Amino acid sequence: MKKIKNIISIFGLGLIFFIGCNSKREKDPSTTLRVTFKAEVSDELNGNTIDIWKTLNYSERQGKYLFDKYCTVCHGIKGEGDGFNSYNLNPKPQNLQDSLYINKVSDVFLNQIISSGGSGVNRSSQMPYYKFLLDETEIENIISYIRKLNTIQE
Amino acid sequence: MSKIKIIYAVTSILFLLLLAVSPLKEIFKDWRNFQNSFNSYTDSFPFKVAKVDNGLKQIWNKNLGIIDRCITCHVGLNENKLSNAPQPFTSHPKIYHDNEKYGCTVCHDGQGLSTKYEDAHLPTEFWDKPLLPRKYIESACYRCHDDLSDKFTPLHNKGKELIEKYNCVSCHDLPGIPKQYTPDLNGVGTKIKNKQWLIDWLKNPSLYATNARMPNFKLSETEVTILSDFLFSFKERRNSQSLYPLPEYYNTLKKDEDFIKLGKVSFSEARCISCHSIEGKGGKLAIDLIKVASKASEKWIYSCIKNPKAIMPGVEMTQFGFSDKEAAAITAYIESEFVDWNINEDEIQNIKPVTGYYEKGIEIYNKYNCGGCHKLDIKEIKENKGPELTTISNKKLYQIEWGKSNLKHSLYEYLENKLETPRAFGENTRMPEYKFYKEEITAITAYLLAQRNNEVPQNYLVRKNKVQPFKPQGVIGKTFEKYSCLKCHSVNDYGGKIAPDLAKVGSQLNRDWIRKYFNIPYSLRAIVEERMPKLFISTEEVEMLLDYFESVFIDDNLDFKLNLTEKPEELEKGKMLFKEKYGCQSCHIIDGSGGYVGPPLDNVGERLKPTWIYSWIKNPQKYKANTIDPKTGMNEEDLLLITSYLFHKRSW
Amino acid sequence: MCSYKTESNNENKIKRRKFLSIVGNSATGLVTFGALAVTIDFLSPNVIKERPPKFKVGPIQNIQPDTFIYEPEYRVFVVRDGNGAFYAISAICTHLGCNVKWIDSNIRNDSSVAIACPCHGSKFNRKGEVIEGPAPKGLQRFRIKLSDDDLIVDTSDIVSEEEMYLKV
Amino acid sequence: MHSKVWDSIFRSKLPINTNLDRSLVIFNSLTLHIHPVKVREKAIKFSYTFYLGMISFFLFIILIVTGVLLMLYYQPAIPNAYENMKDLQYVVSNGMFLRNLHRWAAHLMVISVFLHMIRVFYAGAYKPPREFNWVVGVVLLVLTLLLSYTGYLLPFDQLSYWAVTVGVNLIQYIPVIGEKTKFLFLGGHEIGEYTLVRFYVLHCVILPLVMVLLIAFHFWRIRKDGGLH
Repeated sequence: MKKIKNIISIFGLGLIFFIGCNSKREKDPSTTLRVTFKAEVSDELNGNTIDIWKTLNYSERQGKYLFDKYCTVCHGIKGEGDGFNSYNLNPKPQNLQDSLYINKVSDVFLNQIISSGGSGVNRSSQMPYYKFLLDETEIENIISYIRKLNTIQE
Repeated sequence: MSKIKIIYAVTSILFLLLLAVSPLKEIFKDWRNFQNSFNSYTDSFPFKVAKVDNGLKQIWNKNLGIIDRCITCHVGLNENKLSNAPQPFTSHPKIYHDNEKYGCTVCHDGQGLSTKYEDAHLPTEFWDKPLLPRKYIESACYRCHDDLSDKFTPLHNKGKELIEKYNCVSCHDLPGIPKQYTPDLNGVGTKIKNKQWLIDWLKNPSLYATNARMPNFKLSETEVTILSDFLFSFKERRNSQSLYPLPEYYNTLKKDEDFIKLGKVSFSEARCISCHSIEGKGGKLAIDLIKVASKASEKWIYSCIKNPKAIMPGVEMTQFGFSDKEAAAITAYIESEFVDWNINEDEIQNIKPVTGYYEKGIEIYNKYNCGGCHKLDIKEIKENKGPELTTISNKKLYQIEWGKSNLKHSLYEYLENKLETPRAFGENTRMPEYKFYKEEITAITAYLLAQRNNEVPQNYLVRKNKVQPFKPQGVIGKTFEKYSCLKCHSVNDYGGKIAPDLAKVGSQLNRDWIRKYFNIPYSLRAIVEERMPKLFISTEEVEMLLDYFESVFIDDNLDFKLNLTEKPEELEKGKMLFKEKYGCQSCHIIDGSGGYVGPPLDNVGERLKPTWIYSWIKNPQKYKANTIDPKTGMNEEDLLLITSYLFHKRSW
Repeated sequence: MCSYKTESNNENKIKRRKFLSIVGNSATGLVTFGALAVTIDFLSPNVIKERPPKFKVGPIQNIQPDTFIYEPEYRVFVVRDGNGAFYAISAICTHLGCNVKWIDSNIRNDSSVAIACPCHGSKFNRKGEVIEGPAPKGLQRFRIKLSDDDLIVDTSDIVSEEEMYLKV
Repeated sequence: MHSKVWDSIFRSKLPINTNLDRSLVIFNSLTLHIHPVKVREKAIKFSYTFYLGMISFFLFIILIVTGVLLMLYYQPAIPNAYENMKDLQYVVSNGMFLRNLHRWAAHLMVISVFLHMIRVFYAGAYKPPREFNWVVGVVLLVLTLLLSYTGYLLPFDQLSYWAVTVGVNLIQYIPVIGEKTKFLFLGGHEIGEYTLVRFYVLHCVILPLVMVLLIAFHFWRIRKDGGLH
């Protein structure tokens, strides 16, 4: 019995030694420094309030960039057909947030109207065509963003 | 003896168990789970997806030094049909690079060697580069590319603009960022009208002007007092250049209404608000003028209007050709309008300066590296820069001063927090507070994360030709500088981005039109706020510039003959094409109706040369890379008809 | 271990001791074999830093009929014959592994010598069959596939002559 | 059992019945002859030595076996060394098991050698005629520590880098030869490719070789100095 006691005591001592050596550096859970932003204002740079990194995927983000550049002058930043140039147009630009409209049309139709313009699908020729400026992927990206338009706005 | 046998039996079984642990662990590894569930997941699909054969997979690129095992779990990466599948099976969006060739960590960072979720994605104790968040992915492009357009890296480019705007390079070394103009403080005592303004400004510049670029240094009460005393004592201008004396009749006329009205007219004719804002309305190139009369002395304002470059060396403000009377009238107008009515001047002039303010002032001035932005010609001023940021993205986490903060995970978290609360990392940090918006912080961080040493081999680098600076010599150079043309205009991409590029202007515009335009500048696009100011430029200078445009800013490719028709019925055809077929009128005003996006084309034949009209319609992007005018791809016949139609739109 | 005690007469004790040694011995045996297995498992790498067996040749337009391209890294000829069919043959001589050379640019004829080995003079026709020389058999043929307009050669998949063609 | 092959390997004839046969087995075996033919039971009592020397030796054997296996996956070159560690961790089957076995055995060996020394000290076993074996033992302890230390650099991560930086800078303080020794260890002025190769050779070839020789000598001296009597 004495032997066993010896063994246990030595083993125990060794264990304590090891635990002492190996104690991990303490890690705080991420109680970060981050204080809430004082100016929780709307995105001044982009003119909208959504966090595009959370709500949009890659192709939709690419689409957003292109949409903001080429489409917003007439269709408006939110796609409601109220861009600054829309007041000069007759008929008015399409409201792309109109879910009745947007759910009705197919991707193929949208692709056609963007690439071949309004005249390509027997609508107002005021919508110019972009098939010589944007490539197929870019148009697809724009469409995927348009599809997302009515879901990302409150 | 039996005891030994027991020990023998027990220890050998213990050994067996010990040995069994490792193979068992092998079998139950995460990635095996993922691969199995991928195979069962794809069974539920209507279309066929290739199954994965179990086993570790990796992308190995010897030249880039990359071993990425991400594809062990992200098995559906190149399967286009899986774009809506949950992670880790989602396919990669279409991009310009083949991931089998370049690997994953080249762009995404993270521990490519790892096959465990936590180690591969999250910050761990021994891996400094956790997965880059999606929003910062742009910064990875700059490992190979050196200059990408907004189309590819909008956030990064925005960050660069912000870093330029806030003049970060005055304290931190950053390559390729020009230093912004900041006023030098020689003779600031003669510029500032009252000390209370200086004190308020030093306490918190953004309280005085919301778009002030100067950050809040969070100086203490005493520091502010000392510094204002110190600065107020500089009454001498540099090189003993003194301010222009106000004309004698100013004092008698300054309350006169007609005189003030003259000032107001000149003020609006010169389009001051193209650059200056008034209560936030107007241009963003220069300071807000709303309370300027309470800040600067009359004499200083008058001198500034007369010859800004003489009293503020390096300033980009145009030297208008005002007469003395006009300048004085504008001064009177400013004095009558842009006053801070709340300031009480009597209270403050009585405060006595703190003893020893000069030495203490120098100390504070040096401590916060005020000299980085504001020149002051005394020899005690020393440069006291902050850490250089040239290779900030290469920094290892242990090289960063974390102070008392408990954030030790990743570089981007550090940068975000540093930009937001600069003084949070340790007592001795000097960085002032900028009060950036969240998006601005993200943009700047994205830019900083791109600042790194080249780690990729030479043949992977994509380098763009650097923009050649445009610096004409002689009289032309002096004129360009006098009117600060390159603040708004650019020449072959060198210069400001506000106004059109001038590199081909000689082939683009008619001489007569430019001459008229110098005289009565107006905005071509009605909605653009920042329009060309009236420079009050002399006729000789105009003619000289026009000669220069016609001899230097020329594109030989635009020098060809066009067979334009003049037949009315053909012009009518061109009109129909313009209006009906190509829908140009939705953006351009012609015959009094049309859109505001492009410039009005009513008198376009007067303005533009026919070859330019022709070439522009053929390929707008060739002449202005980021124009939204869509390339129509119209045929030669239509092109000629429309060009003829537009060319005949002129009043003479 | 080295001391010797007079054996106890208690039979139960002997039985128990025997049982214990059987347990101990078998466990030790398992440990030994297990250790061996673990070691062998350890020694066989799960990932290898080698180039993948498949490689992309590029779009089919890159190769005109009756021409070939040589892929030096994999040592493979990708040939398109007069009928427009593609096939891929190895450029490693079956004799002693030298790189064979395409000597005749006119490769229309099936029976003529098209490929020769500079080391020992083996000669092959354009399908890789031996015509002359020390080489014991024809050059290896790899499977060639088409995916998304790209030709892909799989050097781990060696096929017979009938299977080697890819008709487009 | 009695074949020519058997007899050529094991010299003693079976069955073993007499004490002479038993002693012959001991004499004729390389490993067993370290022990005397006859020992008093008291001399091999557990509480007498705690088998600490034997445990250390056993750990050393484990270290050699696992070490050789690890060598098969290790290249002493700068970007590779760390990647190889990661390979062991993530993709080599049982790689982490063997690596941990090597590491823990190394830690345990340092401890057991140290405890062994303490035991010898308290038992007074360093006194004449065993004083020279004590010296050999101390050298073995130093070698054990050196092996541990040189092994520390091989993963080439931040921990090892700084541990070696500190350690080598300690050498610098040796008068006269300090600078030179540091230079020799590092194969340069700072830790680089050469340092890694040098530490690798020390860890895998030179130190183990010396260790094996000294251990053999140490064991032989135990017999000669009259251990286990």
